Amino acid sequence: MELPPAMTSRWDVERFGIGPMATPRQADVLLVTGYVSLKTLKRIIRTYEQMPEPKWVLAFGSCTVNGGIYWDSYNTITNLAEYIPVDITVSGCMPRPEAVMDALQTLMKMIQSGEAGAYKKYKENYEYYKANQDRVLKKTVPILGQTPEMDLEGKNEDAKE
Amino acid sequence: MKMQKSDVIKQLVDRGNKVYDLYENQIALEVKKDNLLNDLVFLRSIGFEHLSFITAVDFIDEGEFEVVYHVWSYTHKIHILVKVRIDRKEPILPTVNNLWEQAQFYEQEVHEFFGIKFEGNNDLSPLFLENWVDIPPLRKDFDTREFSIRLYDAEVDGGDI
Amino acid sequence: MDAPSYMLSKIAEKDNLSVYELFFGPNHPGMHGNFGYVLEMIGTEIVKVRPNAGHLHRGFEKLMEQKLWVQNLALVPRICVVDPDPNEVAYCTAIEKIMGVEIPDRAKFIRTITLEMSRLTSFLMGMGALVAALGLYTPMYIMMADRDLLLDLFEWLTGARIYHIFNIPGGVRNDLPDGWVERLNEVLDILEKRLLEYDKLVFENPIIHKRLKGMGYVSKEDAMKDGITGPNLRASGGAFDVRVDDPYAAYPYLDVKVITQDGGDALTRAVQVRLEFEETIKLIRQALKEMPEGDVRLNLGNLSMLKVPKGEAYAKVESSKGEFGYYVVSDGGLKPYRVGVRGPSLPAGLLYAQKHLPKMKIDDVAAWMASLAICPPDIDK
Amino acid sequence: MITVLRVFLFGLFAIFIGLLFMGIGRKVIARIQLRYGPPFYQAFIDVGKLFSRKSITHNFVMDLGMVMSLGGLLATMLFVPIAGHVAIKTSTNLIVIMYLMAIGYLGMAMAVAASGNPNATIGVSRALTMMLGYEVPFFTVMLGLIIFNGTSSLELISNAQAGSILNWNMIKFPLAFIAAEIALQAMMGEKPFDAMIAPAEIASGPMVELSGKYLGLAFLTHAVAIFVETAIIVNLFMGGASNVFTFVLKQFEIYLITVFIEAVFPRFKIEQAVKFLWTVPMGIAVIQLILILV
Amino acid sequence: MIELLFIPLIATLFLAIFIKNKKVTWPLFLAVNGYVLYKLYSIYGMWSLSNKFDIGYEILGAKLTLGVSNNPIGWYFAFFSALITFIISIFSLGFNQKSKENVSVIWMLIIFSNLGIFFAQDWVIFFMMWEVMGWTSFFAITNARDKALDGAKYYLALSLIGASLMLIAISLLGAYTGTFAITPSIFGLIQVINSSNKIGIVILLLFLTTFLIKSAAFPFYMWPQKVYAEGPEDYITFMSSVMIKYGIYPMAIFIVPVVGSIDLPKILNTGNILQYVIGYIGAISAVLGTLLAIFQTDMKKLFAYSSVSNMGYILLGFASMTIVGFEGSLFHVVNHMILKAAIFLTLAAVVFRTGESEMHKLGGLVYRMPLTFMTFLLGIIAAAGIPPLNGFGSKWMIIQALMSRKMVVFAIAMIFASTGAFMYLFRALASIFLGQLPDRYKDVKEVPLTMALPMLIMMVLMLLVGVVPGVVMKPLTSALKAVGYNVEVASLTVLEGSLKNATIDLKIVFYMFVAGVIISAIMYLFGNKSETVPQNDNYTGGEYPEEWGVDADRFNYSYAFYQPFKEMFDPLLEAISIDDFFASVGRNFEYMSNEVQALFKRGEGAVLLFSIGVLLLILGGLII
Repeated sequence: MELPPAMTSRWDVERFGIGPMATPRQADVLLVTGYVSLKTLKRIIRTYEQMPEPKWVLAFGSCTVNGGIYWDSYNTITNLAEYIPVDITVSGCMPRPEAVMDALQTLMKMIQSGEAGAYKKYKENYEYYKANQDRVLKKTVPILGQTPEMDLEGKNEDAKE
Repeated sequence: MKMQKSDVIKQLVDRGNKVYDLYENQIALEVKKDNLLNDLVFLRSIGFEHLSFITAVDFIDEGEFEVVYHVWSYTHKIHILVKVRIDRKEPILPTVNNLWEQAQFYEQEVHEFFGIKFEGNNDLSPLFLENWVDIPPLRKDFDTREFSIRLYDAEVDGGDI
Repeated sequence: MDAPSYMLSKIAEKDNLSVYELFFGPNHPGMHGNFGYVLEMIGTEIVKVRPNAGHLHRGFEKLMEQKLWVQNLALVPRICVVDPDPNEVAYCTAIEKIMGVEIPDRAKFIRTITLEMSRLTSFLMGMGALVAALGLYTPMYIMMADRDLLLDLFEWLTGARIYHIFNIPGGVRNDLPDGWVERLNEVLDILEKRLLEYDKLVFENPIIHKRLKGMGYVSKEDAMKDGITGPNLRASGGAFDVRVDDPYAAYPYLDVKVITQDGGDALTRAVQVRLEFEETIKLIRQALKEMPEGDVRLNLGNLSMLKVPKGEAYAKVESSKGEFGYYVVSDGGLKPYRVGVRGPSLPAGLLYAQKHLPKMKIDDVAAWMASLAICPPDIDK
Repeated sequence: MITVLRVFLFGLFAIFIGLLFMGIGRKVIARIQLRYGPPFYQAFIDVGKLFSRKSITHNFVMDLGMVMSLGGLLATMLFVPIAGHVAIKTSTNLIVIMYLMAIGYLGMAMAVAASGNPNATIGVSRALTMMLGYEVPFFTVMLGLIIFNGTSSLELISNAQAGSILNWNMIKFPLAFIAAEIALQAMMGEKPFDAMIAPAEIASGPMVELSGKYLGLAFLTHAVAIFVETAIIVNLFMGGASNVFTFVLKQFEIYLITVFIEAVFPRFKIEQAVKFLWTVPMGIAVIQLILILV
Repeated sequence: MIELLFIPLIATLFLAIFIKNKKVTWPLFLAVNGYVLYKLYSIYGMWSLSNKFDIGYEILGAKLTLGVSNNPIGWYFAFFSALITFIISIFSLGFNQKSKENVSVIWMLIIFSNLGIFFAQDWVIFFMMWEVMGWTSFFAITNARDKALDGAKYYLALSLIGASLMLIAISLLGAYTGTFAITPSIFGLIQVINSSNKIGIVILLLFLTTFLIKSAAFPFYMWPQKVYAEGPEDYITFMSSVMIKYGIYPMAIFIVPVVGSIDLPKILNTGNILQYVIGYIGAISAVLGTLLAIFQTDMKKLFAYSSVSNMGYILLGFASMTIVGFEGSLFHVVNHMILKAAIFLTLAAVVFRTGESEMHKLGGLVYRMPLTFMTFLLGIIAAAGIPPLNGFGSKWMIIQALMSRKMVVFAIAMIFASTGAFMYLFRALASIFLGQLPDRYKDVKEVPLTMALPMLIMMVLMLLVGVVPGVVMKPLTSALKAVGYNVEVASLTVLEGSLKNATIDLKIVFYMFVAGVIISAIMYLFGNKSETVPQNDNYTGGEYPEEWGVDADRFNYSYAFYQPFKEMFDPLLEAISIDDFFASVGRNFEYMSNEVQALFKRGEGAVLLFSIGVLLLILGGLII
């Protein structure tokens, strides 16, 4: 939510040559802004995999580091770095536009110095990331060990359709 | 034609319902499951045409769900909480989506989060969650902390404590 | 317009190959927030829409059951980020209703001022989103910058730009700082002047008129029946405003003018927002003038150990998008037993998507969303 | 050998000027929007970055199409006289220029349609519709000038305006100039005629699947297109120029007008755009044409 | 001279006899075709060749002389049409490899009547050959596909109207000018018209109508799409590239000289009414054909309308009544032959492999049929009139001519049509070859060699004529010179326009294009390497299409491609639809055509042999 101000007249990240792109194909940096619900995670992974290399991930807000205020929510993951490699994180909930700009500039410096190369990790440890992703996205048994007491048929109609 | 709150209460009491006068402009009405549709139709006919939303409360100690229909009258300027209690083991209610079209989505939501079924509603597919295999999350016996810790390796309070 | 669509859907029935699907969101430049519509299309015309909500579902209602009454104050503004203060006020009002306490008058006025400022920020964002959806970026950028003027004031007042957590059960956290009121007046002057520029750029622009006229028509009867509230309802002619009809905070003391129009289409809704923007500025001015001196909060003891008596209450407020309601059930403990949240966007975002989008062109989806001020987080919760 | 070198230099010059214009244009827009804006050389950085990235293609048509697209526009560029200079001595025929330009667009359209993304195809379908929209008024304007000058050679039309500023077609045929300006706005795909790339509607349309060097080539194509289109207008209406510097300056003036319009207009829907183009600029152009004929 | 016609006819007879044995017919067919082409090539320049047969009989006071002669414009048409027909027929042999029908007989007959039309010296032979061609077409269309009957009936109805009108016109011409020979009749008709005899105009209009019907110009633009929709693809390739020009040839040799020379009341100081009539018919055909092509969903229909539009260009060139426009039109005839043949061959290849001609059911075929794709690509670039391929030169000349005559309405119509052409051409490209490949076409293969070879030849021809237009323009200009027009023989690569300083060297255009592509290719190679991803890996807003039940078919935008644009034109198109009128005419002819069809069905071979025999007798008489 602080992203629009960061892009617009007051802070204007475009003066550093940073601009939003419409599709993952054109993007260098994936900004994960805030909490990531399971449904979103699934889309983030697809989006991330569609980006051409080299690519970087900027995790935005505390929620992507340890769950933040939503750490105990049943639908948000706690640590984004378990699922996709994160280059740089910005703490705060939500971080101020200055923090976003700072992070982007730090990322640019890191790219120049060659520090930021998390996308290589994704290739190398693909199994690890995939296992983590599948664990949360493709679960088939209840996590809390109880069987649902009522039939929940038709629950995933949309997904199967 | 604006009715006073007392008139409304009187009318409702005359129909044999329990009415609680909560606050200025707000009353609660307890109805029987079998009477639910009749009463809602009656309320609509006397001007309570705005359905704010439908929600449910899980009274686990009493073994009951309470489904609350929030209706508001533009003319009388009174908000009524229409409450209906149902057995937790057999949570079935008639659908009201032919009274209010948007009830479709509220019913889907309540079904998704509480497992309450609405008879006559053909589409109770999940609206928000994907691939959900545990018990409906808003029930009191679902422990979201435990769930989050087990599935997402969440640390208590984000590991701060 | 009806005949070709009808023919197209006939063809579609006969031959399903000619239908294709477009994924409008969740990751789409025209989508504000994380929301999706799966559009079945023929040509550039939509024939069927499948809403795809839930990307922002964080389980607020469950989380609130886990946390103390006052801890939840940190959660509630996050339900609708664009317009956070109504959440806080609604939640606090519900608690106050159950506790049966009346907050000091000055607190009411300060609440009102924050609410109306929040409304301004939300309107700016909403107008910005609408014009950006139509490709008009210049006013959008300027609106966002103007929004920052208000956010700075919020920061001064509360310490945070977005999540203020300023309204607490029993009043507000602190009194207005010195010089704040003067600055607010200056900002309001700036905004009023800017409004004339927006008029030139946006509301008098013939292309905007061409694009929005007749799009997404909602009749008064439908809006009332289907739970459309706020400016959208008033743009269709429904004279319903929670501030007047079920007043809270300091609204009983102020002259809230309910503006209604009877166009019911996207253009009317855009103009409605602009008119209410002006009205809101007037309202803040009036509140500033009539604000009494006095305490700004009740002493409710140690707030973190706040116990709310057994009971239930539904508190609704008029947010910038419509009726925002909190249904709070307390069992007398340290934590809420149940909190139900009524977001204003659900009827528009889900129901009216299915009513309006078919027969519409792909060109209009983003503008339609923005014109109905659909805010996905409060649908998903 | 010298010819080959000349051709390359002309091509690179067009790319350079086009990218420079794009960069300055972004800066100007930023200033209109009360922003600081990117540095004027940002477009060069962007293109450099895009070319250094890995890119994603769907099949060979994407490669073929993008190369064809830039190639077509560069070829067009070689026909446009720049301050009286042309890469190879040839007739600078307006019709040839208009047709050659089309191959660039066709290449681009082909490349993006090959990705198989409906968004891209919608964008292309809009772009082609728009093309029909602006070509007709623009050609009508050209027709007037061609009939007036009795030649379809851009160079001769440009030379005929030499001398004082009063000889400029811009002054002699103001209506034609206005019509051409509006058509140019559409030709450049700037607002209010940018329905083909509308990000909020079809996720930037044709660009949706372009990545890395493909996007870079698209950028360069756009840069050359800016150069060619402004150069045509300068030759048609502002009498060319005696030296390259003045010429580029005039081109920049034309580009600036489009940037100003771009900044304060929302976009038309495609059918509204075509209707507009076929009524307002077409009407103006026809009036001008009748005035010339009578 | 006469043997040029005689040999194909005899060959037809032999082919008909050995119809069951492809091992005999194919070599024979190829050999005779080779002979015809060689013979045509060798008689170039020998304009005095002719065979005349005076039967000493007078009809309506005019002496009936039958004869064939090597007239220059006829040669130009004959040579290129024979060449293209030959290439198409090779393709057709491959196309029909599996079917039992032996198409070589029909192709031979077509080649024969083709030559007959273009070398006819008088209207009687011309009419006979015209009719042979018409009936052969009907036979060829219905022979392969029963479904094609409706379209064929419609076509037959129109043909019969045309033929009757032409018969009347010929009779009147004979009666008023005293001759049936084509060239003398031109002067005769001019005299008749200039002597303020209304009948002269009537004759002219009757002829014009007949020719317009054949060339599918407005208002007779409906028949191609009806015929092409169901007709056999190989044969409609011939129809749309060669046969549609049969109306153009007599216009070029008869109507244009007459209209150009008569002295009618002038309008706008520049031309006469008839010139503008032809012009408006051309302009309307061009614009309407384009619009209708844009809105088609069937690829064959789309290109049928494209042909209508191209006929419009040719008429516009005639209407300009300048030598550049005339040259341009005749040049466009050959260009259109080549490019339309190329395009239709690829369409036939697509239908051959997929059995589908609705564009929205196709898609992504570039993955499976790259050669076909390349041919099609070059074809549409040529059809769009983009240099350096062949469609450009002729269009450019026509526009030049229109501009030099200040025919602004026609020029704008022409630009509208040729810009609109990008729309439908690209739409076909995108829908058939680009986009997502549906699962059911996963196993489609490239076409076999017999079909690939003609496509390759077509590609070469398009590029050759595009870069070196002289290969067509030289014979054309010398033919025109031989006929008596005041032209200079064109050089190999340079085209002359009619405006000041309007000379264009297509060689240089080609070099520049190559230069542009080289620079751009250097840029491309300069970039980092790319990675090929599967076709379904697309931007979908992050969604997984397969989870929403979206397969390749449901992720392809190709139906209702220009919907917003179409909605603008819907009221207009409804208003001008004259389809209904001709449909009712067609119904009236239905009974008759049923009879005719029954005739064919009962004894196809017998009728064929009978007609060949009659023709043999006539031609034999000519030789003796």
